[in-house]
Amino acid sequence: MAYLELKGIQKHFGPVHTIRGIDLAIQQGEFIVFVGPSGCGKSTLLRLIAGLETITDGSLMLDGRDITDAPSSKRDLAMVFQSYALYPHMSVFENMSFALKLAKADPAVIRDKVERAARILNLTPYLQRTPKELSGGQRQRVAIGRAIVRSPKVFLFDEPLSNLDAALRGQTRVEIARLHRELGATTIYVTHDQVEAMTLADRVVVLRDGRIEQVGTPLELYDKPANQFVAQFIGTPQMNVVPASQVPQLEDVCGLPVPPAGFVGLRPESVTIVPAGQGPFNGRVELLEALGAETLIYLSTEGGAQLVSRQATRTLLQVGQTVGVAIDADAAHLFDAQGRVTRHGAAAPVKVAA
Amino acid sequence: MAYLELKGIQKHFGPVHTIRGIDLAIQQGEFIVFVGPSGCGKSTLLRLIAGLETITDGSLMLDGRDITDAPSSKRDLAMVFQSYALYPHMSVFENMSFALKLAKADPAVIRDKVERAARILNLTPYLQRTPKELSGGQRQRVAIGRAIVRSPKVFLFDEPLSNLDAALRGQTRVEIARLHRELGATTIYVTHDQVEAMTLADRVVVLRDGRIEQVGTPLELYDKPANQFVAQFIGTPQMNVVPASQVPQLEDVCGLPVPPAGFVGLRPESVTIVPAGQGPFNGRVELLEALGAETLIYLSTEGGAQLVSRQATRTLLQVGQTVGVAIDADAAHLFDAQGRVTRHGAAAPVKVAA
Amino acid sequence: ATELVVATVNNGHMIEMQKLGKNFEAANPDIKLKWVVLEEGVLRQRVTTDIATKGGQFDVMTIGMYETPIWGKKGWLKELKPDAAYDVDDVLPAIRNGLSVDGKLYAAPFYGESSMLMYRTDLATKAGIKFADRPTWDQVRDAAAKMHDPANGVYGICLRGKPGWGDNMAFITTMVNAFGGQWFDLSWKPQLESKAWKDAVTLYVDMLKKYGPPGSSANSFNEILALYNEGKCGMWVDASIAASFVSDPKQSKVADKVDFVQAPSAVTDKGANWLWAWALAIPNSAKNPDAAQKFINWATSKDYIKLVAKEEGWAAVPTGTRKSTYLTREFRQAAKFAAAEQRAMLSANPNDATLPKSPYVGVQFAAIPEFASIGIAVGQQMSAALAGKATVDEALKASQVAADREMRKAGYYK
Amino acid sequence: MNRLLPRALMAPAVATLFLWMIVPLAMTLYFSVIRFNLMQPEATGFIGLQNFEFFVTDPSFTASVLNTLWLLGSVIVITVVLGTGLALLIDAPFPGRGLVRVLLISPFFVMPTVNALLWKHMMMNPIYGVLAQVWKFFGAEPVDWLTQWPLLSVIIMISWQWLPFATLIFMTALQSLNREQLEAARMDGATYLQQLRYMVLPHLARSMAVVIMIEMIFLISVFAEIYTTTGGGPGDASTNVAFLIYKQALMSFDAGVASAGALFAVLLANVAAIFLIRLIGKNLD
Amino acid sequence: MARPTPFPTALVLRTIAAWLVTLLLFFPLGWLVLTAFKTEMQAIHVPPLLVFEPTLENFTTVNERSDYLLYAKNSVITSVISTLLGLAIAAPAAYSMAFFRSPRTRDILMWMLSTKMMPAVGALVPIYVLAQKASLLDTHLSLIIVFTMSNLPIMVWMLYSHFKDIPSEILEAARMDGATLWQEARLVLLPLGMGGLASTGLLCLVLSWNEAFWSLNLSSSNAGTLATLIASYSSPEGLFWAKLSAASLLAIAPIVVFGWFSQKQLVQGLTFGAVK
Ligand SMILES: Nc1ncnc2c1ncn2[C@@H]1O[C@H](COP(=O)(O)OP(=O)(O)OP(=O)(O)O)[C@@H](O)[C@H]1O
Ligand SMILES: Nc1ncnc2c1ncn2[C@@H]1O[C@H](COP(=O)(O)OP(=O)(O)OP(=O)(O)O)[C@@H](O)[C@H]1O
Ligand SMILES: [Mg+2]
Ligand SMILES: [Mg+2]
Repeated sequence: MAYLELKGIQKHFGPVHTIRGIDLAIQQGEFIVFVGPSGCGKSTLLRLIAGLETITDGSLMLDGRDITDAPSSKRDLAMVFQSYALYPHMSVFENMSFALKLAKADPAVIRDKVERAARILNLTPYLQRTPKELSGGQRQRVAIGRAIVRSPKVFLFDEPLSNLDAALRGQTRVEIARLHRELGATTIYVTHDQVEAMTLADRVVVLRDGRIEQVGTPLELYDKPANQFVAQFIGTPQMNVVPASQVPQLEDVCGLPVPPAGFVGLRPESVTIVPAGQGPFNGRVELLEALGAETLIYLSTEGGAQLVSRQATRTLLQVGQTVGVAIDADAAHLFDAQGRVTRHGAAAPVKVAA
Repeated sequence: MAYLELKGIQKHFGPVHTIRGIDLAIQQGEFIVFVGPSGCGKSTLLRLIAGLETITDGSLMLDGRDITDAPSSKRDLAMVFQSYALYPHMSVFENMSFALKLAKADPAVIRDKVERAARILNLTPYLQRTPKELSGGQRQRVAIGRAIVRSPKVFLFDEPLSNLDAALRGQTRVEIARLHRELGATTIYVTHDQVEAMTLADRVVVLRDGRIEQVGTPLELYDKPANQFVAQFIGTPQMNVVPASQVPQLEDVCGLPVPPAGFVGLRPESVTIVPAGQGPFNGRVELLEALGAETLIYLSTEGGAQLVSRQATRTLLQVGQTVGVAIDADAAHLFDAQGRVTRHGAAAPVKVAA
Repeated sequence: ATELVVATVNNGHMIEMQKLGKNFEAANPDIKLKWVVLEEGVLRQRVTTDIATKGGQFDVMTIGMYETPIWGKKGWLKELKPDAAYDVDDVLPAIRNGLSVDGKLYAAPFYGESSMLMYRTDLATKAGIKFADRPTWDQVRDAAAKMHDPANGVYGICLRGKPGWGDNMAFITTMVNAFGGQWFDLSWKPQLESKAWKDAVTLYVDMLKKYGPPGSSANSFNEILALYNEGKCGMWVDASIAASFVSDPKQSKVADKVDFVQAPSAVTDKGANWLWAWALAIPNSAKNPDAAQKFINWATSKDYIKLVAKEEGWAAVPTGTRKSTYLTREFRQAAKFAAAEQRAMLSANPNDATLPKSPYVGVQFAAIPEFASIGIAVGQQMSAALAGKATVDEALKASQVAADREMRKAGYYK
Repeated sequence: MNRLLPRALMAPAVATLFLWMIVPLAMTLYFSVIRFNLMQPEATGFIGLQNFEFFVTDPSFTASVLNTLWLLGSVIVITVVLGTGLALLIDAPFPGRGLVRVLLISPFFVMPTVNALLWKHMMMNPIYGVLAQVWKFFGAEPVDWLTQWPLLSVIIMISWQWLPFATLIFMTALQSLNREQLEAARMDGATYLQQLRYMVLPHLARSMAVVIMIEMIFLISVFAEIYTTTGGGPGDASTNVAFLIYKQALMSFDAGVASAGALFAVLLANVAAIFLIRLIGKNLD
Repeated sequence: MARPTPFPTALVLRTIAAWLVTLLLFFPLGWLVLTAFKTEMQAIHVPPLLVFEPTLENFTTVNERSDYLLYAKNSVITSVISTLLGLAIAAPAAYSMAFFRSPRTRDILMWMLSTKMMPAVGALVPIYVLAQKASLLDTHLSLIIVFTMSNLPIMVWMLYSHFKDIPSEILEAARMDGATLWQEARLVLLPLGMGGLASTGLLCLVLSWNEAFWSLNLSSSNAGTLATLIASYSSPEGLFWAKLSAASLLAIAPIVVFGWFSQKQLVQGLTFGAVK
């Protein structure tokens, strides 16, 4: 039986219907990541699980117990709020030790745990400051610290790393993974960061408009999106999805079974630049983005399609230049007019080295 | 002459010395990105420029005028606060139109501009809501909207996209770039996102502990970091920087002039996996991260060095497996014991296609 | 011990009684006194609410001549049965009458007062005025005109103007009485538009407007006392108790320059000066009526008066209750107002206070329950006239309407 | 979240207040339709709406309603406007702020009777009052406040007493104004006045609503000050509904008419409250 | 070297303005204090005396005439208990309304306030009769009940308004940290809502302290508060200002002193930096 079970959860804010029926079963110790566009209901869902909002309809089971109406303080969850929600009148140390103090932990243990968390989060020099004397990222780290000093049944993280620099983010992500391994606590994690979603999740839940679009392991979602929305949402830069009519070459040349009025989905790495005229069709370079290790090339094709190509090298191309566009037809996903997938492209090649 | 000039700016918060002497000259219309670790003083610097904090020492010139003590309202800057600072009693529309209303703009013009900004930011359905009825990302978008409806002399963005999903973030980033092109307003932009920094900036300013570490174009910083800090800060995943002693092969085999007690810096893409024994040295796979399009392989070498390798393919490797590690010695950066660069590696290869 | 709760007014005499209470306690060790001392208006509300709802909070109540006959008739008060030593016949007859119903005494007078005219001898001499023992209002008006000297901060005459049946109406009623008026005729019809009222009120308003101090419509006893003690008033017609204050050098700047005559008359001197007594009574709901009777016997006795005299001197004794007080030589010597006061007290008769026959008891009030609200309503009209917000005719007309309304509601006539 | 919790927390307040309201209300309703004079309790019996009729046909009735509204309106306006100003003035630190705060709120500590006596005698007396002396000092004719401006005088006294209340509440409320919002407004080019208009005042809106409603409730039943100073006069120039009821209840002891008057006052208060809540109610949540 | 700060013109102006207004508003009260130390004759002197030889005579008189301490004790007992009791009942209600949104909140608030719409005089007879039937006349309990009930709506309103300014997420965070309702109230709500609680408490204390109507009518010799003491000094016969001032000063002194000490608490807990 599932550890945490959401059954037909609905939430109305007055006239606004935010969560429109969520069914989800989470196993004990699982690491679940919620992703979805801004405003799709991720935070609301976390808050419902936490018991901070009343559930309009549906029920919530934790460990076999119906907790739909249980008070938050009795649920034994730890949460990192998207807005931090620090205690403004307490120092960082007090913020982080508050839960332990309430649980009547031994002061020495508290001290120990808090100092450990502070070290992990690079907060040691700030333990005596109050929240208003901290930078945005420091505040966010305090919010994380407040959760991770505890050993709750379930962790709820709401975009916990959004305000951290890349290095710290990587480091903290690793710590969260380690914490999860060590405590084995069921974790629900909201993020907009693809890397976090891909690396942390046992399963990723893709939400849209208060409904679940797809649930699966990260690579399942990447390789086998259930529909155009998921396909475009997972992976960055986005998968190119263009009306099949704009790239008739795909059907004509490669013989792909494109559905009528359907769409073709191509990951940026499946689109490569060749000298003009050498690919199945030509395109014009609209924009170049050099990211250091790789380069994104924005193209508009003769058929009117907008495509992004990604290459692991620098380029000498100029905006406005005409280039040939080659496509890895094997990797193309096909969607019908309603956006449902009709064919999954082949996954990225596997390097067999070593 | 520079448009916005910071001369020896210092800031103390009581005993805390946050900004420790910043000299920076920004040209009119430039797009400057501030990056740096959390807590290094980015927001404080923006707030000093905005006139929201008094400058402890140093002076600030805008367009030839000393504005060190000018009130914020007279500086004609627009700012997106890291914490949003929305007006809680106003609807989204009112929040966004406030500045224009104060400037006595024509109501029709206001309506027009706000609606345009709302469209860009996907906020149109929420114009009549108040901030507390919005999701985190929606709030952040309102904060952006509040700034971009104006045409100020200088834009100040403090991590404006941190709470947006990847798709929206990409889209908004493009809009900000377009806005910058169209208005030609000088822009200072704080971000932790490498892609934003690389794609938006004319010049990137790397801060650490209230001091400037390096200023340059994105690729300059990527290719020619002045020191180990910048090298590691720019690029994700981080550049591998290991004590030269842990990879003696570099000096021995490739003949690189490694300084005594120095460090070697290698970008993850310069580290490749080959069958065991075939590279200059072997390593053990510690962790595998499949990000969809690419895979990160965390290795520990025989010499004790921790390396990350990045490859654009999936892998069949297993954690614990021993593999050979090949290194692109040309691309290696070398640092002396103090972290100063002594040799820049070659930049990524250029694809000459088309 | 029995706890005896005594509700009383915070006038000087009662405060003295409170102080001397320990003598009573010493003599009656089984009785302990508890005091509730309140300002007059508040006390009246308190005791009325309590007695009407049979609250039983008080054993002894201090009430006035207005309430006693009303409450006595309703049987709310215990009849007082003082012992022989008390010498009921020593009590001034007018007072005793006012506190009795059908010959039964319902409250024992603690002190009584009348009203008189106080004037400044120095100003009078300067203006060449000599007051008769009972001057007429015309004379008073002329005197006021002569004494009036606002440039030097002296106003010819100070009179009550603050609305209230015990405030401006107490005074105005005596003035109306002197002009031959009355509140109600024998069929209980209000007489407020009669000539007597018009004449009296016209003179009152005229005189105060011309020769009175500013702010008269908010003045009552206290306010005027302050003015008078500061030497701001040439004349003042008010309660005789004032005499002891204005001639007390500790609080008055003009203590040695005051003299007293009877309240002015006009058409008649019947009812020209009022009669009031604060008296002690036992409500029917009292918890300790016997102890209460004991206390009243003590507090209103001759011995009590002597006790005060012994402690504070004869000038400070409660007056206006017993003939014997005025017969005491020491008192006559100590209080230079004694004679004037005694005459005033003797001349007032609550049962026959108006020139035409009246159906009610009381000099400056009519002892019927409805009077309070009528008095208040009329008092307000008078203050409006005084402040110039209405003419005298308008004010009297409105008063007549208000009084008529009340009487009709109470069912005196249809 | 436990759905019962919010109700359980509210229950004691609601239950006790309900009792506190319903019992006197029921009794008052009963008294209002019977003949009931404390001085004549034996004359009783059902008389329908006569008490109401008697109350509303009182010659002072119209004036008293108008005076009540005037008093209500002016004191509320004065205290809210000045209170806001004062709260803003002492919001930022300056030497002696602590003392200033204490002195400013002190008038609220004065009992209403004392307040009235203080103003009547020591301040507004046309002969020896301090104001008269000030007027004289400037060579002006002293104002006879209570006679010439009776209602205004009462308004001044009551405003003096309630101003600290408003100031105190606004003062505390101002402290919770988020500094960053003001900064954002400054960045948007708002001048000090515009910050006041668009940030500070809206932030104070809820407190203002609270102050206005509470003051309304208190002011509609003010009578001690009137009783002590003008006695409702001259004429009915300073009689308000509460004083009219007071006269019926405790000067004429007609509990029946007073009850009718009290019910009328409840009605009046409700009308005022509904009007005000229309005006400011949305600021409450 | 830090840059020299410019001359703080604004600060000087603010200081002067604030002090001017304050002295002006405080003047009547200050005058009362002065008068308390005058003799009755000095009190009504024309022109008013600013310089005089202070006397304690009035205080002596007040003390002789009435048992000041008894009244003060009654005042303290009734107002403190009723304020605490009121806070205890009002705070949960205000908390509930401020942090658990309900469409009926506004109606309940209005209804609560409406219980105060009945003029006190109108309710006098019913309450008096009830108190008498319950043998509560002249007891502390009756006054405490009346004070508590008549202040309750105001307390709820004020606390509601103050609590509303606290971001609910901070309380939610405490709940997530496992705080029970009581811990949440004590450790988070109390420090953050201190200003509101203090000003509400202070105001209600003052209102109870100054309440004259009910204390006059429901108490006599045992439970009378300082407000009833005052009523015995505004005498209709005899001069009274200096004594009245002295009595008033004695009556308000405890509460003013208390106000001075509690004014530091009037600072609302700042929530800056707590939430985005
Ligand atoms: N009011 C203050 N008092 C004391 N120290 C402060 C105050 N405000 C900020 N600081 C400190 O100054 C440093 C710089 O803060 P700042 O907000 O500029 O950082 P930042 O670069 O914006 O960081 P982040 O990326 O986390 O937002 C931080 O270490 C912070 O703790
Ligand atoms: N109190 C409220 N009243 C009305 N609508 C609300 C309220 N709170 C949230 N919403 C709406 O519910 C939707 C879901 O909000 P939620 O905060 O769960 O989004 P989210 O997925 O967390 O978004 P983000 O990534 O931007 O944080 C949003 O469209 C938001 O506008
Ligand atoms: Mg969210
Ligand atoms: Mg920052």
